[in-house]
Amino acid sequence: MSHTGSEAKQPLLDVQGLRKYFPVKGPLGVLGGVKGYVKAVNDVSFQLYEGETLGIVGESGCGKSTMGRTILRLTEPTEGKALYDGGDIFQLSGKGLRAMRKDMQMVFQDPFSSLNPRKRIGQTLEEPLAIHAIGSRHERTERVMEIMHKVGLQLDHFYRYPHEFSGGQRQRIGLARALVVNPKIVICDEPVSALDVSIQSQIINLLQQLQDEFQLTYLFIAHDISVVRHISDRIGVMYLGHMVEQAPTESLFAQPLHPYTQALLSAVPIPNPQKRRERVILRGEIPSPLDLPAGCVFHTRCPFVQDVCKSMAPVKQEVAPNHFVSCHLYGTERE
Amino acid sequence: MNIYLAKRLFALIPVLFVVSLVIFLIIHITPGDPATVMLGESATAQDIEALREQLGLNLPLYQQYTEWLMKVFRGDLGESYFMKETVLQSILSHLSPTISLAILAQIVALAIAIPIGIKAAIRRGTATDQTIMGFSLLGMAVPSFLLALFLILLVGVKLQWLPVAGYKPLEMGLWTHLKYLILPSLSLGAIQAALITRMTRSSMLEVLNTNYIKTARAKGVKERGVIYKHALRIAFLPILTVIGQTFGGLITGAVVTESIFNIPGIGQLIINSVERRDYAVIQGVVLFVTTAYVVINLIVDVLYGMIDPRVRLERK
Amino acid sequence: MGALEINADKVELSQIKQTLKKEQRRLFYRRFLANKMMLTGSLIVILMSALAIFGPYLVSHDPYEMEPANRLQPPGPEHVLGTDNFGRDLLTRLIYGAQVSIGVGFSVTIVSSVIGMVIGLYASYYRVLDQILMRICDGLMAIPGILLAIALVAALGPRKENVIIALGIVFIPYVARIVRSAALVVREETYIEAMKAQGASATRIIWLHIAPNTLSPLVVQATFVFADAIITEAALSFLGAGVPTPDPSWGNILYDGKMVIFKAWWMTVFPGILIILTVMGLNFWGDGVRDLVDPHSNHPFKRRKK
Amino acid sequence: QNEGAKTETKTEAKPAADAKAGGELKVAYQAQPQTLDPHVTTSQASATIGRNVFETLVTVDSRYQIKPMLADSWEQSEDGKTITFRLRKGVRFHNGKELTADDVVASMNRWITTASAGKDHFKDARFEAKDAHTAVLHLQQPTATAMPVLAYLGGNYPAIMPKEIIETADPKGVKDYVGTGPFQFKEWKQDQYIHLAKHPDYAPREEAADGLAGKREALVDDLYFQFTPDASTQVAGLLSGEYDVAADVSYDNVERLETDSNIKIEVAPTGMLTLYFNKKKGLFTNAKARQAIGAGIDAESILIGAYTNEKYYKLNHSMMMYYQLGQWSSDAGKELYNQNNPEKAKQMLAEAGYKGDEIKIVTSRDYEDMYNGAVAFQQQLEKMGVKTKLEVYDWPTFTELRNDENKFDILVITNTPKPEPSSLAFMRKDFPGWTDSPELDKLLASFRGAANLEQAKAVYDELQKWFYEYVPVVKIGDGNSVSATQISVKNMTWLDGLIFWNVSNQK
Amino acid sequence: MQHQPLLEVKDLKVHFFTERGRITAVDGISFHVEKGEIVGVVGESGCGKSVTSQAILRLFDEQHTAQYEGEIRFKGKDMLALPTSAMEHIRGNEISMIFQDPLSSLNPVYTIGYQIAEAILLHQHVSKKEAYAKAVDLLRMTRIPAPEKRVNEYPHQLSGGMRQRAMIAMTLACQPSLLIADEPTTALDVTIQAQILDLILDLNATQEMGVIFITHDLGVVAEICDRVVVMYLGQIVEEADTETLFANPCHPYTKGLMKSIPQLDGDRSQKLHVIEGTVPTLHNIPVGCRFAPRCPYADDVCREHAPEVKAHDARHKVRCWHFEKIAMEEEDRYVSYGQ
Ligand SMILES: Nc1ncnc2c1ncn2[C@@H]1O[C@H](COP(=O)(O)OP(=O)(O)OP(=O)(O)O)[C@@H](O)[C@H]1O
Ligand SMILES: Nc1ncnc2c1ncn2[C@@H]1O[C@H](COP(=O)(O)OP(=O)(O)OP(=O)(O)O)[C@@H](O)[C@H]1O
Ligand SMILES: [Mg+2]
Ligand SMILES: [Mg+2]
Repeated sequence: MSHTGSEAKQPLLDVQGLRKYFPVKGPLGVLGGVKGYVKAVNDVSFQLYEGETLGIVGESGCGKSTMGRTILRLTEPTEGKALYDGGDIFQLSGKGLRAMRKDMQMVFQDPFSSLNPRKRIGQTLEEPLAIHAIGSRHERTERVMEIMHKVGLQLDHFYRYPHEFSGGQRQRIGLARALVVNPKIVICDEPVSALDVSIQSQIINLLQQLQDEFQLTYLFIAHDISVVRHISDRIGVMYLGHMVEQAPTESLFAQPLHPYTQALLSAVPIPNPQKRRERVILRGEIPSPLDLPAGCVFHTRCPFVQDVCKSMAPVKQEVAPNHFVSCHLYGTERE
Repeated sequence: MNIYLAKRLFALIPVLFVVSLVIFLIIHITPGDPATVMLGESATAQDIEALREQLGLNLPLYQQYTEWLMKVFRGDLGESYFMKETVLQSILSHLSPTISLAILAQIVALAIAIPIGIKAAIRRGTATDQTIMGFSLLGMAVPSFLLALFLILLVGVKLQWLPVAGYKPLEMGLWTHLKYLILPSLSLGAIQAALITRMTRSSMLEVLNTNYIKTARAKGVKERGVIYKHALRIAFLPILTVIGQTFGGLITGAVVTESIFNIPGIGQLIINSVERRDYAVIQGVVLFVTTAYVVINLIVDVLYGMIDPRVRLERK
Repeated sequence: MGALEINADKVELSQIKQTLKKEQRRLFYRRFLANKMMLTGSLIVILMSALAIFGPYLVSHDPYEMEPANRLQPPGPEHVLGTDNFGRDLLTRLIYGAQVSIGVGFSVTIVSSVIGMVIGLYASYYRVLDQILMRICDGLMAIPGILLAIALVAALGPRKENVIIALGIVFIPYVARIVRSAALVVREETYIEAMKAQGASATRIIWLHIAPNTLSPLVVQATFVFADAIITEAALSFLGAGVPTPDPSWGNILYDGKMVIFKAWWMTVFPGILIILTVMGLNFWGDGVRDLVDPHSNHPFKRRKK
Repeated sequence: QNEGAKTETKTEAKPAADAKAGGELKVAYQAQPQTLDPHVTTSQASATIGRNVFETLVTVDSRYQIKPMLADSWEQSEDGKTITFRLRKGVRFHNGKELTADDVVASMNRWITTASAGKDHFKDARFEAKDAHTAVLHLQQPTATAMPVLAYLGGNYPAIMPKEIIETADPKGVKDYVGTGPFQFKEWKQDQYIHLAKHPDYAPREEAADGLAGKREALVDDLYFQFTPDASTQVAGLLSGEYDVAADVSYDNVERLETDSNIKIEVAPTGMLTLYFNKKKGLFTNAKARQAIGAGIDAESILIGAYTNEKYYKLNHSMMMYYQLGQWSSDAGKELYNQNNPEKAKQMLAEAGYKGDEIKIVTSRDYEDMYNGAVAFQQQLEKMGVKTKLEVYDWPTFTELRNDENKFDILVITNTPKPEPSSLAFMRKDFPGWTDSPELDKLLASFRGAANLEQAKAVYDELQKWFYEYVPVVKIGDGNSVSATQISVKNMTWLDGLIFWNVSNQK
Repeated sequence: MQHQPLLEVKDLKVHFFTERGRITAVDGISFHVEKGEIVGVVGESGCGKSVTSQAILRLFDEQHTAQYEGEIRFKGKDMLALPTSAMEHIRGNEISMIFQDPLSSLNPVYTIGYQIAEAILLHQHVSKKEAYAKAVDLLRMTRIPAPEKRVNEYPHQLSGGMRQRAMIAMTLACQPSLLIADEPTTALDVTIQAQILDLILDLNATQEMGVIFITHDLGVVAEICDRVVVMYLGQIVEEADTETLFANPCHPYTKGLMKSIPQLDGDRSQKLHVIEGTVPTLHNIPVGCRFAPRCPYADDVCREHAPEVKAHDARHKVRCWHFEKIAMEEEDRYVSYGQ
């Protein structure tokens, strides 16, 4: 969990200017052309360093999952680069893509729906090995058992079906599936939000333990800020497809810069009745991702909105070391 | 809305093309042709050959097909080989019995099915429910032609309450018209009714389990209101789909019933035309029927949108 | 770590597997037996199949042997269910007819299920293919099934095999539709995405992951096809285009029965009862299967989402 | 042998005065014809319906004597090569126009060139108008069969229509049905009914009605032929009073009808059940094999299979129907008919070189008697040790397949009655089965070439002998069809089809 | 004089008939709500929170699915004994309910205006027009922008937050004296959640409305509730004032729950506290204490004998054999974030 001096290091994954637009079709379908675009991810850049956890927070629908899925090429990006291991992931195909997928795995939000209900757990876990043709049958079984043991599943679970497990156990299976091929990067897309509080902590501890053990790098997507804070070294805050702020965890909490981040942090309820915080209540409606407002996307709800916000999109800038924000409030003058 | 309709109708074109080609090929590889039928029982091979020549049935298949297709594009379905009318006239004259029958059968089905389906859903698990479901299973298992025979024997021949067969157009009076259609629509409608009863029940049960029904109850809506106002409207959606499909089926395929009750509808026209190898009519009718099928389902979709705003065709 | 440990567990594992399997089986039987519909349905279907398979060994008459002098005898000691319009023993013909009718139903189901499944699966996976295949299916569905069957039988010639092919073609689009719509849902499931994220090929995803999940709607649909095929064959025979004589099928016995309906009730009533019973049995069975595979009847209330 | 015809076809000519005129008659008829124009179709249905509208030059009475209709008289020249017809005067078409020789010439010349019957018997013959009311038929050679064929009112009959209608006809038939008959064409609702109405200006002949000849009078105002393809529907409709007449009741339903006191049953000859051999290809190119089949079959039991009850068939060895025996009788070959000797058949088949190959029997299901007869016949063939396969098709397929020598060995067909032996289908070279016998050619030449029918009859014995030697077909027997009417329907008779004039409905 | 709480639930049991037999989803619950009081109900998923709340309105089908036992007294009347018509009068009028999932709880085929107006028309004698006008007012009150436009929209046309607010507007239509809010904010973002909580607090203050607030977010509880009921597997395991509960959780489950939540100001280098094991299903409820299989304090007594609810003090009840011991423990945890 070293998150200092990362500038010196070469990033493991370098995402630059990622955009993902979903075309919205007109009433004539393919024939009628495209009516507009849902700009799910809009010019997002970040780096991921080996062994660290980058947390991504943001409200529902702001493009967190789409970002994760695009990096894994589960949907094709509209624009941008993702440099990994000397190559651009978005240019890969065939063999290269497969090899990349061995290194980069995903843990899904809903532990139940991400497991094939008709496959025994053993089969599900062996499948990635079969796909990448790793080991003999026998070896695969051994490998799977080893990993099951690691994530705290019993061996007799090998022959069970997903529905015979509790939510927490299912998420362990999802984790095991991601880890079975020895990946370098694991993208966790809200891995605990479907779980109960008492189970959630089990999984988070497990994630941290495995990270230590295998030197894993996590891209940890969630909307629960306290969870993200607990696990992440750095945090990126997303709003409507944009990465509005990005900073080391401590720095972000100590000094949230973007008005949205401020509102977000202040709105998180604290389980302490004696402690009331001044909440920043946001007014105004969330714009539809189909037609984003001009200028800063947050200006419709921003308590500090200025004229410039309505016409000009802010640029990402490093306000403090490693603390980036896109907001006119911190504008060093531009032309 | 209009664009949507246009799109749906546009999508009809490839379907019609496929259908016409399939049917064209099938009927042309079928032995026998219009000439054999037109000339009567003891015609000789030469006569048949000669007539074939005259009717253009000796041309290569692709040529016959393209010629036919060109004509259709010009809106001309051609002329029946067997009957002294154009294909369009044949279709129109055979259409009204079919439509009357379909509508009546559908009414019979709905009038029976929806109330008892709802009853079964409300009383689920009770003897009432089981009886209704038992009957509906039976209804689905009885082939309509068996039911038709039974009705003819019982109501027509034995009791002589209703005529056993035939068709009288509406111009001859509503009752005369209906009298001839009651038995056929019963035998057709029974299966529909069975199907719709089951649909109603299950879809009603599903809806009754939803949260918004709980919301309605929590608001204090009376039970009747909950069922008829809140539940039925949504429960009706899958039923509507079934109605669309079966009604389309009724228009196109009451073949057996029409044949038993001797109703000169589209089904009869198709069967007879196959028997007469009346190529022009078969192709024309199949085109028509396909269009009708698609249009009916389109209407159903529009209705669907009217009932359920979530699928409304255009948002703006 | 743990390699030794795991090896020690190996023996145990196969035991666990055994007991688990046993337990699964026991659970299945329990649910099966608790499922009265399924039980009744299975009973009827098994009975009918037994009739078709073993029946011919039990009867003493020849299904083709005619005795014109004995035509249309009512049920009696010599001919338990009476004789038909050629003086053939009706019971015998019904039993042999079971073979034909159920055979046709079964073959049609297999043909249409297999082809329909392939079409449905691939259509659901590839957009362009979907457009093409579904337009064809639309077309086939728009043509009244019975007409299509009649035309096909007329074109191919009146043979049992052709009746099967014709009915198979009629039912393919229905199966394809069901499989496709189930597959479209499955395709969007996260576990399919998970498979893609693992780098699985399309073939692998389609056959190992999507296909098994479309099986239960497919099985339910297949029972309907089975039932429908029996009825449609009967209707075809009823219109004179079904399984050709002198081979008996329930449908063509009915067809002959219709001709003599005013004289020999037994020729309509008995095959009619058999058809109704079989179709009902199959319907029961289909409903039962649906209950059996329905995850909601397993957990009677919905899972909590998100 | 003549009683058959007498008893079955009731020809008592009831004075029309007895009958209450008016009302309507609804006839349930199984098949809808393509056209009522008999020049272009051989369909029996077309004839039965159409001959109420169209009339012919001459016709026959119940004893098959040729009688005048539109022609008052006719005479044949010495050399037998011309026949001169004098037309009745004052006959009007339904369109009001008076019948003239021009109409006759136009109609008859079209018939001669398009109808099979015309082409067969009147090769290169021409009609000519001599004056307004005289038409002359010029024949290439004397034709004994000319008059019987012209007088025949079954399928393909020589109907007389107005010239201008003939001129606008196309291969599918005339565009309008205008005739001179007692009923005029009103409406044809496809697949529902044909509506004929009394022709008010019809001028009947003076002679008493007899068979198809004599006085014709429309006693009902409206005559409906309702098409009811389904046999049980016909019966049910009759029982429930929906129809007045069911033209062709299926045999097994008769019993039920007989129990109903409101219903009368009529039996009339329909045709002969016949086995046609493929003489171009296969086993039955050998006459021995054909004879073997003749020797082996039990006609009676096939007939029972086909017609269900002895009331509805007649064993008859003659080529002609039983009701025609008055004119055409011969005992030749009687001993070879209905031998019922499977052993002999087996032996003969062996001699003919039968090796156990599959014999393909083809028939159509559209006709109950053909189909049922074929099923019964197949059973008997099996008994003769022949391996068989029965193929049953719908009529159009059947008519196509039967023209292909590779598609069958034996056809089971009901032959429609013909006015004279040389019209029988199995005598034709081009009809399926393809009879090709030099002996027959000779016989036919002398039969048809005879100056008149009386002389031709002398050849009949030899023809019949040839029939049993060459065995172009095996005749199984004559069949009847059953029609049923409400008792209110009076004076329904039959001759080559039901006759609807002079019929009243006393409802 | 006897004090009569707004709502008093006494030994409520709810049984369901399922394929695998009868299950008891709520097993002997007793609690009360005073006028103008916000009572929080917390517990893991599936512990019976929603069932309890819906049982209060008798929303389960008593013929087929469910069976109630015990007493639910609302303003003194036992609602379980009331005829359906009387219940229909209470529902929506005196007791209103916000359901867990706003999308599935609004009828998709009617406009929200219609649905709100319906609630008004059912219980008040006003014209349709007035009802609609009132619906607009209510929507405005819940701070939906452009309410005149929104009344005519269908649920699917609204965002999650707006739907939830529409739902709230509907429940407030008749100014109920008791509001049951079943996880009204789970589906929402924290920023929107904050708005909703504000609204409920506001109404509670202005209209003296009693509120049962169901959630499993302890943070929310801490922010708005006066009193808290903690449930585990169909039973109440602890009940106390919010302050007391957070200051001194006595039941091991409550304790564990609080500890396992990552704190916004907690020490990130520490591992999170974990409650081992999983919640048993209703089909195999452990004998003895239901929490015993997961409880670090459990001993043989716990595993064999089910504990009763005991009063720790006047405002603090616990269902545990060892609560006294646990309460005595040095409370390191609370201190650590009390700061
Ligand atoms: N396949 C798609 N087609 C069109 N739009 C899509 C598609 N997938 C996602 N979107 C849209 O893109 C936007 C971002 O979605 P995404 O799922 O990435 O959000 P998220 O931040 O992960 O939200 P959540 O927290 O709810 O998971 C949303 O507006 C969504 O509607
Ligand atoms: N209609 C029903 N039939 C049978 N069992 C039910 C029914 N409704 C709920 N249950 C069961 O009752 C138990 C309690 O469910 P409930 O919905 O009250 O949980 P909850 O505490 O609201 O959980 P969540 O936080 O997930 O909403 C669960 O085990 C559930 O499965
Ligand atoms: Mg997401
Ligand atoms: Mg709940």
